[in-house]
Amino acid sequence: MERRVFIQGGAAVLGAGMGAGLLPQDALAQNAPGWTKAAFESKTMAEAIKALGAAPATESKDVLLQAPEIAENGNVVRLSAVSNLPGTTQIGFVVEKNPFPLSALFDVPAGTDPSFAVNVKMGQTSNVYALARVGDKLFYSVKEVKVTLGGCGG
Amino acid sequence: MKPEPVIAAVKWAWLALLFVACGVVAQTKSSADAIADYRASLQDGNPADLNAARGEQLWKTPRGPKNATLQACDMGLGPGKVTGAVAVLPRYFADTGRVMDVESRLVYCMVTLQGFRTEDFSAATVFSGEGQKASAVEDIVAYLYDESRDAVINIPQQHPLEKQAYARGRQIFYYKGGTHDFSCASCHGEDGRRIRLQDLPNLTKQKPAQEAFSQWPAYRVSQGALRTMQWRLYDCFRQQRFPELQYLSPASVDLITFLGVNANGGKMAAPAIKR
Amino acid sequence: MSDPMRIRAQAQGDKTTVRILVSHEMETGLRRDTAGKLVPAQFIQSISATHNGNTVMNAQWGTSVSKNPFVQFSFKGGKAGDKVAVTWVDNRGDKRTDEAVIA
Amino acid sequence: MRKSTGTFAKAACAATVFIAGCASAPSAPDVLATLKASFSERGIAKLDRLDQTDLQRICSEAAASGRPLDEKTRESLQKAIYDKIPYPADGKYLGDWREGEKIAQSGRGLQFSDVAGAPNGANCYACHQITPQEISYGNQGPSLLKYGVLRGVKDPASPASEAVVKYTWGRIWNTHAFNACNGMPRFGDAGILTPAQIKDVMALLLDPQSPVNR
Repeated sequence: MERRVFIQGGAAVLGAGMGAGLLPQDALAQNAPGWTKAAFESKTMAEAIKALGAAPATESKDVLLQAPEIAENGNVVRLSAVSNLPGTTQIGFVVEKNPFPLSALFDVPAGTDPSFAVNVKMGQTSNVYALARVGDKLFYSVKEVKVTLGGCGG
Repeated sequence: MKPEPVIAAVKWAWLALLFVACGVVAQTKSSADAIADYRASLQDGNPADLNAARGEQLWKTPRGPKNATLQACDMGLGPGKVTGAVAVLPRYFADTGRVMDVESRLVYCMVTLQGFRTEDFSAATVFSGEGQKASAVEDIVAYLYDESRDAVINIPQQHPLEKQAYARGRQIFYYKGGTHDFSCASCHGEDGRRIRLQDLPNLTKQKPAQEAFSQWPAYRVSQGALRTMQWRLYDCFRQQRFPELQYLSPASVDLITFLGVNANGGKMAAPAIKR
Repeated sequence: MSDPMRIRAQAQGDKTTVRILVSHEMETGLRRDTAGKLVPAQFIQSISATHNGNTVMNAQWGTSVSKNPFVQFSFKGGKAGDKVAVTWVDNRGDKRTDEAVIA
Repeated sequence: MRKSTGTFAKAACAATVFIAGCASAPSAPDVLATLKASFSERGIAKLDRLDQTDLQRICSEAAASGRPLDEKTRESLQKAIYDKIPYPADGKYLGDWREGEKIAQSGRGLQFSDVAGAPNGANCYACHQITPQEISYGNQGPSLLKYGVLRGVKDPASPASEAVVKYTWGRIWNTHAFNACNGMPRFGDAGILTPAQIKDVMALLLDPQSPVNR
């Protein structure tokens, strides 16, 4: 009954694009302000990092990634990352073999811990990276997550 | 009977077998641990909470041709009493003269109180498809179970129809049919069995039956949706290669009764989150 | 119309941990419907949280964040009774804001 | 659905009489009537799938009673089934293990949600460990890792391998010839796999080049 702890409220505001069912689908796409399209539409991790304006990432023990060794299903995989590097301004999550590897990018505002958890989709077994940005440098930690077939199949 | 041909049991062959067997055990154990970690990681943040929140609104909002709420619905503990109600269903209801499971009773209330038609409720309309919003029944079911967390399962066996439902449910459980000769018992009648990496509860035993019964409905991450107990049976029979199980059918209520009685004494923990 | 988020914010010492569950399909644009037609992408691209008007979380998401997204973060300075507001915006311009009181 | 009926009628009747004697209410017709009232035909899955073959009935009753078949009934059942196993006329038992692996991975086919005519899978991994590469395997059936190697098969076409090869074919075709009422589907007898598909699965298990044996 944790549900009750939640507060409901706040107005749902529908964007201007809605109700425009007559428009071709592409016309509905209107990327959110500040969304780094080039990075999120990159097909490789290297391209995504370039699009973020950073130098190629280096591995660091100060970036900690928590990810399951085996995912029973690829639709939901819980990833969490912590950066112990001073001056970390962003934390990112990358699934190398996804069609678009960059999954999520969190800013670290002053007073917020450089520590985030998020659920991501994985199309297949892949390396997963946690990225931490310090200045224009990126540091990473990597883990393989095996995505398995489950259940009766079909 | 033709026994399997036996090869000469030379020492190296046994050693090889032993080696392979040990490898298998080690592999399975670490996979099982890893899967347990995966499941544990999902427990915080179950999207079924979103269903339960919507379900609570649906329960309390006037709907249907009669523009009524469900707050007068008697799930078995009296009108409007929902806390703990799902833990004692299926049971016999005098007003309908039959044994009803949670979903049968909810639909009965939606029909009698709100004026929906019985034929509006079928597998096609109740079980949401990929990319579709959850149905009202799915959301309300999530709410009802959420209100009964930690309630002790106590499915009654007093009324003759309750006893018949259990006995028939048991026979259906063992009933092999279809192209693959499967029965429920093919997968759920023995201890320690898995399909792929998923443990198959032995539903004839109390503890595994309690675990299974207490954790449905559940948010299925593989489906991206909340799934009800009726759906669980429906999709088991699909994979069993049977024809299509009708929503709220007598066989479904019989089976849920069989499972529920086997699970008596357990504690409700639904909606859960599963693969 | 979108459904409310479920936001839990809990203060312990000077740290507030926030857990958010969002009701959203997160359509990738790569999925086909039963008729074999591609379902157009619709996914949250931006999500942010404020506490007393200060931004405490600001993220960009791609299509591979799970359906009904979950996110957890923590910040310093919140106390019981304070409000945390969360806003998301998707690629179609749909958006939603919900609030929670720190427990 | 293809059914094997009548081939072991005598044994079937004996078992049925024995079990019916100790069956308790509700009666079997009650159960069948309930099932017929509870399922609808859909797509390729018609209501006749609820009508049990003799073997299905015997095995269901044995499982429900908790009493395994008595030795004599079992022996005669198995012999009747064994004698009906058809072997490939061309004497060729092995196809392509790569195709066999695909069949072993696929759980599709014969469900009401499946399209008629599409190739069926065998879903071997649901119940068996097979190749070392696939870690997601079930344990309903025994591990088949090194299946050919452990049975001494160096050349599946050689006379020395014939017994193992024929046994494996029969086991896939109709498993009840060897262990009546076990849980494996009758892949050949029930028409789940085509003979060509069974040859591919045979290759997965027995071809020395298959990852199962390497």
